[in-house]
Amino acid sequence: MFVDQLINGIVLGSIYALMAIGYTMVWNVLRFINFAHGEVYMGGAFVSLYLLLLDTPIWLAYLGGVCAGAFLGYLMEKVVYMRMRKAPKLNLLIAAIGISIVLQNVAQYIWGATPERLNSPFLSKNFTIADMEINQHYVFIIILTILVMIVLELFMNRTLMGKAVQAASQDINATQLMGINANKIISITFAIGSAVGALAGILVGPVFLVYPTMGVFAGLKGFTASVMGGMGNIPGAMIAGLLLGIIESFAAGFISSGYRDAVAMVILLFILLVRPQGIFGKIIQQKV
Amino acid sequence: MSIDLHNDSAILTIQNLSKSFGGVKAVNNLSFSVLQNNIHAIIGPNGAGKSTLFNLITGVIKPDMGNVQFLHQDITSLRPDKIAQHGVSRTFQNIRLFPDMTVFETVLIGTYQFTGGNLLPAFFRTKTFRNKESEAKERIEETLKFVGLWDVRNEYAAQLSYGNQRRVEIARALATNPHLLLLDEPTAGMNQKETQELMSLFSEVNQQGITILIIAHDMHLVYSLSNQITVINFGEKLAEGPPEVIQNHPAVLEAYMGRAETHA
Amino acid sequence: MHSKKLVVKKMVMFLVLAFLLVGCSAKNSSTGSSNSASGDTLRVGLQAPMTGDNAQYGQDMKNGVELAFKKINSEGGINGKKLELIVGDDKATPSEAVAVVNKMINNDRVKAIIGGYNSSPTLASQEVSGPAKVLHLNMGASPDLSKTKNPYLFRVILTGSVYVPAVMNYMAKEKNVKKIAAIFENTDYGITMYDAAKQSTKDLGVDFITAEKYNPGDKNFSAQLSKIKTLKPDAVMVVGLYNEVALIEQQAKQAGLNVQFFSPDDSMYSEQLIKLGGDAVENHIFASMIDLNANTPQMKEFKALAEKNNVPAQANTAIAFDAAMAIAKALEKGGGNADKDRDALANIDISGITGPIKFDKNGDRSNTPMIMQVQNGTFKVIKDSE
Amino acid sequence: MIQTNKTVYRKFLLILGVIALFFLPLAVTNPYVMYVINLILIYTLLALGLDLIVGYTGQVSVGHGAFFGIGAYVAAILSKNLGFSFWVNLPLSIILTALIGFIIGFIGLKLIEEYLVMATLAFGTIIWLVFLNWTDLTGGPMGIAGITPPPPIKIGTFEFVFFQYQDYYPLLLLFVFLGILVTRLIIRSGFGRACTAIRDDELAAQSMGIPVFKTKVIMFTISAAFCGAAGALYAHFLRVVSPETFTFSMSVTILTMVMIGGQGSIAGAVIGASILTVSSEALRETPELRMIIYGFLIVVMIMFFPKGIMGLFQLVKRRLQKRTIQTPETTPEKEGLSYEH
Repeated sequence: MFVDQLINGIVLGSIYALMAIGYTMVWNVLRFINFAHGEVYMGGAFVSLYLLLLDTPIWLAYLGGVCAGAFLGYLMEKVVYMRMRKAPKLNLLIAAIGISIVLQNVAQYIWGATPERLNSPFLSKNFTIADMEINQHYVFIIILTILVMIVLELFMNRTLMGKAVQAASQDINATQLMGINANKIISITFAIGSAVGALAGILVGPVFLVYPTMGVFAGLKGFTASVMGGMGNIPGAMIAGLLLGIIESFAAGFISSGYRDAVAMVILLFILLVRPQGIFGKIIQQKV
Repeated sequence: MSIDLHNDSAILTIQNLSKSFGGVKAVNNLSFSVLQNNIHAIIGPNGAGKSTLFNLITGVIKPDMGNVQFLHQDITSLRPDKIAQHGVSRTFQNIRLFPDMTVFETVLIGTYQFTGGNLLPAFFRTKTFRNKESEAKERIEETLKFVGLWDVRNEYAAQLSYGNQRRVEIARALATNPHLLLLDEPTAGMNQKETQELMSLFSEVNQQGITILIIAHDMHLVYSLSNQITVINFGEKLAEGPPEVIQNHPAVLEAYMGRAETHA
Repeated sequence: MHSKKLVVKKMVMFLVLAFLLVGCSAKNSSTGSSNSASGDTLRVGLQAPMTGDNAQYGQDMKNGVELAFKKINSEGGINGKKLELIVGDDKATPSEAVAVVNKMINNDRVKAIIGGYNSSPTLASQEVSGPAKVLHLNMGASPDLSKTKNPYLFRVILTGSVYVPAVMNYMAKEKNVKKIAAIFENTDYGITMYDAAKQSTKDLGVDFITAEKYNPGDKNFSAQLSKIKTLKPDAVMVVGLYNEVALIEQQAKQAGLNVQFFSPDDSMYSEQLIKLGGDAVENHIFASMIDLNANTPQMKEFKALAEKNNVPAQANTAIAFDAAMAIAKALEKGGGNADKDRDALANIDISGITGPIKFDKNGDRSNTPMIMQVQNGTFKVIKDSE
Repeated sequence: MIQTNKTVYRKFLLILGVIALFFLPLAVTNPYVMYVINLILIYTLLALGLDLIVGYTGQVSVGHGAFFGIGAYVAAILSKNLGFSFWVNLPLSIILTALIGFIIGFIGLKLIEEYLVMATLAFGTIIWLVFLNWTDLTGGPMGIAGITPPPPIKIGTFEFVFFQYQDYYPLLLLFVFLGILVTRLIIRSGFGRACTAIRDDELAAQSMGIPVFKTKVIMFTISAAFCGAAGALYAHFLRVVSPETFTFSMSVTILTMVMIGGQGSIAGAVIGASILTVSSEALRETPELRMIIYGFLIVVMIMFFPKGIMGLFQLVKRRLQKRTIQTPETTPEKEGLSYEH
């Protein structure tokens, strides 16, 4: 039971970590919470599902979903957020809530509310280690998450574009002065964050199904993880995501499964009040 | 308030005040006193920590070290609203008005501590409440006439001319019935005439027994208006004294005037 | 400051938006707000989940009722009046059910209501339809629906107190299970079905070793399943709808819990179960009141009709078809008078796709269920009804 | 100021209109229309409550659906388990919701902007999960049905029974008027002005001696109390409560009402509640379309008209006034801030 919950926790945690990256990256460049990030997660999964219905090879369908997610994030930014650069942050947040309602219901309008299962080549197979059985798809999720994290770290630290994104997170205006196109950096950030978010949705699709409101709680938990890790702190978000998944699984297993989702919310409240800079810390812009 | 206000006694005393932001020392071990009924000016180059000093005095930010005493009371750890209620009022470097309020309403906010607060009396419109309210109205009328805004009292404050917006801010600050008025670059961006008018307004305010602490860039204004000047640079006190002394202080000339001239 | 141009631009945009909203509202309300039914139509309401996790059921039921109405209307309607269907989405929740039944009764003036599918919404909404004297023929499984003392409430499916003993008997006698773990939906349906199952264990010599709950719409059952796994049961009873049954069995397989799964009733009898569950739902056993492969004339007629109208012939489609036929018969006999309609439905005796339709004094049918199993991705009868 | 004949005349008309509104059921025969009107009244109360904190104080909450739920569940539980009547449940609901509102406000209002939004969201979700999972008390997903209607009001031999929707209408209308009255009193008081000052410029307000945190918490508590009252009315009116009514989307719906009607305006709250309730009932058959429109409206409104319908009216009005009347004595009419009566 302990090991079972630990594995479940790590799998969930991987998903939360992937989601948290999107929140944290957008925060870095724009200092606001892209509330509609959960809908990118949903959108990516739906596009993959749709591509599979068209008999696309499974890997291509997955890739298509990731690209669609990236495009969705890019679109959100271009159509709405970019036109609101001078608006109060709160207005941006409300706009994001609006976008998320629109996307959820557009998905429901197109694909219906009935949950569908995304195919996975691994789902029906289990590894047997000693007395334990571990599903292959779970292993796939964990491996892919680690891979994404490594690639992201390399991108941020080893490429020019990554460095520009990092510079933008220090001070977007200064970046602009230095001749880097700030809008381009913001677009890239949205696209990358959203691609990772969409990947999370696609990975979850075979296990917890694909349906229009799937992004709501995943988004909340990804956000919780990003706050836990310290807003703007990418490695922090990854570790916090894993931690959150594990805590949640144990709480569900040993306390009550009905309050599973409440665990993350309580942690979120607690962190916001007690340590708003997150466990791993990063200075949060104060309003004076 | 009946506090013994001797002339020449310190109304505000700042001791060893320090504040740093992410390693940069905005205010560093600063000490000085503002005497009763003075017009005390703070000067210094841009980024010298003048506005930070005001924010520290009014409690908007808390110092890392040191303390602020107002009328012999330690106000360092008090909230800004408590400090305002003690009798310290201020204006802001970038005018901060309430965009949806008329001039009258804006100034009314300044009387909050005398009229506002309790909801229940307002609900039942008790006699004391109504008395207080009409008192406040009278005082606002007085203040608005004093600063010369009575005619525009029903216009939106944010839509007035720049000079008049400054006046609204000053009227609002005066409505809190302060002992000490902090003015953060009140004449910035104004023409000669407007500056002159404001200067005479400050003198009148001062004559009513209100001590003024003013940040200014306009040297002419500083020298002709104030009777005490503190010069700060890099958050530290560089010199202090009456205008005649500061005018010829070598360190000031070097650090401040020299740079000001090259910039000009 | 706003320039004049900007204000004009904003006004125009605002007007466009306003028209959009009003237009959409008007278009939709025009169908429903013309009050009492006009002379030549009779309105019947369908209370069912049309959106959300249970939307598939609502769609199936809608298809069934529409088929029946089409058939009746093409044969001349009842007493010269055409039947018209008013669909109300109860979202499988009690408060929406009350709201939507309210609307159907007061605004659309329906003569009868078919549905709801879920027990809790039906229990809540019958408190509105009862005092309004509107026939309410529901498809909830909870035994509590027999205890409402609402004379206008009838049930087209079998009650849980018939389903449960049948399947428990089978599991104990044929499958020789002794230790059963239960996982059920935390609603009237799940709780009362579990209670009924627990009562039947006394005579059968089986035991419930644990009872885990979940909320409708849950997707992650790993906590409950790993608890169950450590107790090593002979079988697991799942009380739930197809989404949950499919996910639970899928996740059980992933966790290495490979035992016999069964359900007390046919709430998961839907193609969607196979689609979502795949291999994981293979061998699932449940009690059912209908077999879509039955070789009866009624079933053949229904399937032909479904095929002609391009509608998937699902279990709930067939049951809703029967419900619609029964309601139509009652309305024909009662002639639109509330009490006469009720008496007509109470004394009805017709043979439908789901067998003879007769109601006892509680408004329940007394047919016996058969036992079915998922085999090679299809639903097979493994024990006929007695 | 001396009241002119015109304002006396206007006041008279207003009172007449208010009285006339009570007799609306005589004109409306369709019970369903009555039901929708009653819903509008309940939502108006919610929108008024949320507007106090969003529109007048500038603190956004997406957890007010939970306060609505607490009010409703308190009334439902008291009615069902203890057999209390509506008249006992209503004050208890208000007090308890206000108390929880105070606690949440006290914890959450220390946070700034989006952190407050996230905290209220977390709070709302937790409350919803409690409704859903505390089966013994709340009935879990089944909710609580069979809540008793308010007891008949007896005046001499005359008995007023709450049975049909039109019977509830005067009661609900009374509470809406009470809500409007309380709102007006609050926003016209020094306390209300202080809230507006906080909304417009927190730092300037605090520097003028306004205790910002305390003021916000008091307003948040009052705002929650409004939702508590609406909840108790809702429970006794619909006579069934279940958890999914009080999810995040309820909070968003109330917020949308405030945003579309126009923040910081009583008329805006009424307009917003009416438009959204009517459109949501009209779009009942296509709920996803309705939510798409909601979402779209939220985005467009916040992008282009952050002050909603009333803001637009005011913009036009201000322009018209500027053009026609040049006399300095005119006071721009503005909800909540006009000082002279």
